[in-house]
Amino acid sequence: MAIKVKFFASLREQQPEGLNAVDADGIQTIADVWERATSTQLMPAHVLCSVNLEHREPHEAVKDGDEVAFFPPVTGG
Amino acid sequence: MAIKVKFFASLREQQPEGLNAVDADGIQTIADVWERATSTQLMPAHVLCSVNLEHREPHEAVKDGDEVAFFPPVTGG
Amino acid sequence: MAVKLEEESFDPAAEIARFEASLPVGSFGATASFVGTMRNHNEGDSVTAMTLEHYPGMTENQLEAVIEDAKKQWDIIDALIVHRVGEILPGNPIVLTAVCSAHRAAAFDACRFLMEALKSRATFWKKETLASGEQRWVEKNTPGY
Amino acid sequence: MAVKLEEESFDPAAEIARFEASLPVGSFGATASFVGTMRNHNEGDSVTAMTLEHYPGMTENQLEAVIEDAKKQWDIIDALIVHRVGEILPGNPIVLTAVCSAHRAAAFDACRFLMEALKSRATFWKKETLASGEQRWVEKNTPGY
Repeated sequence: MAIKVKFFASLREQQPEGLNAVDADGIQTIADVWERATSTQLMPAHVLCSVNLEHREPHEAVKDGDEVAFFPPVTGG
Repeated sequence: MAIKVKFFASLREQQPEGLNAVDADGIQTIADVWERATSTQLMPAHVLCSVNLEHREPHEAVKDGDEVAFFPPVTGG
Repeated sequence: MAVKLEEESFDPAAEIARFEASLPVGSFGATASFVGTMRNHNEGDSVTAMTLEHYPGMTENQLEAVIEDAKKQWDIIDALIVHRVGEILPGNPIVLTAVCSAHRAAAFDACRFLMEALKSRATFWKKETLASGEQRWVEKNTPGY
Repeated sequence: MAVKLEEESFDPAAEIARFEASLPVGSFGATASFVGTMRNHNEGDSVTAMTLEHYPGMTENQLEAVIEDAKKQWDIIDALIVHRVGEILPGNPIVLTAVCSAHRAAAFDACRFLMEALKSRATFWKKETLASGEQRWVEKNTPGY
């Protein structure tokens, strides 16, 4: 009963190393995953997120086994 | 007292070979050069022209020693 | 259609040549391409190196989706995206987009679309190393239009 | 700035590489390029060869003027135009335009401008040889936008 969690770029550097999953109990949305993973209340507006490699919004649902990622605005190319 | 004349592409093929100048006497405009060089009255609307390597309009003036060229719409690139 | 993430420096000219060689001779009349190259300065600072981070799996999916979108919008024959990941130096290519089509309008439009779409959607992040030794994340892209 | 008329087939990739190598490493972030290639068909007919006629002297002047115009309109570092003349075959490159700039918008805009400007202003004329042996002058260009 776990949800995989990834952070990228500046967000990755701000998280403790080794965190790669959170307990799925009581988790309903991406924002809930953020709260549990970071121990902060609110997901900042500039943070982008994905579920299972697809862009998603923070209010969207997640379920056991999903891979949720958080990252800053992309700057490739 | 001569004006050099060049034809390009399909217009070149329609002219007698070896014509490369006309007498400048009485010539005032590019259209006059066309008339003398081709022995036809009117310069067709689709024919483009230049004087000394610069695009010009048929009514523009030419003088002794100029190089006048006639050509169809360009199709390079 | 091809999407490539390269961990080592790549040769855009050779990539374009390979891409064109994969299409029948005489089938295309237009090839538009764009190469983004690392500069040695940014926002007034001297930059000595850069690291390109990406999200393996998601990034490739997004680049493929970008090409699919281009194919829906324009009459193109094929498209290529190559993007570096990892450590790069000034003068190194970062990204290549290339499009072959019968006529030039579609190639120009689609090639530019690929760049804008990947810059806004594809999960890459740049971290610059300045001449002072300081490292900083690039926070936003320059406008594309 | 460089303008080249080539009587023999040229290698666009090598031309772009030479062009970029003429600029300081790390000075440019964007290279947009376009290559027009001879197709083996046009307006429903099979085409086996093409002759590119030009107006020596005038054509070079026009291509240089086109680059000057681009430099006035966009913040670009340098531009290159290479154009074939004479006999060419399907698959051969006809024209190359390339632009280097700091950021991509100027490179994209100026590269496309070079193509449209040369197609409307530069004195080149194409004559096609069809599979039937018939020869015909190409009468107009395809639209660029």
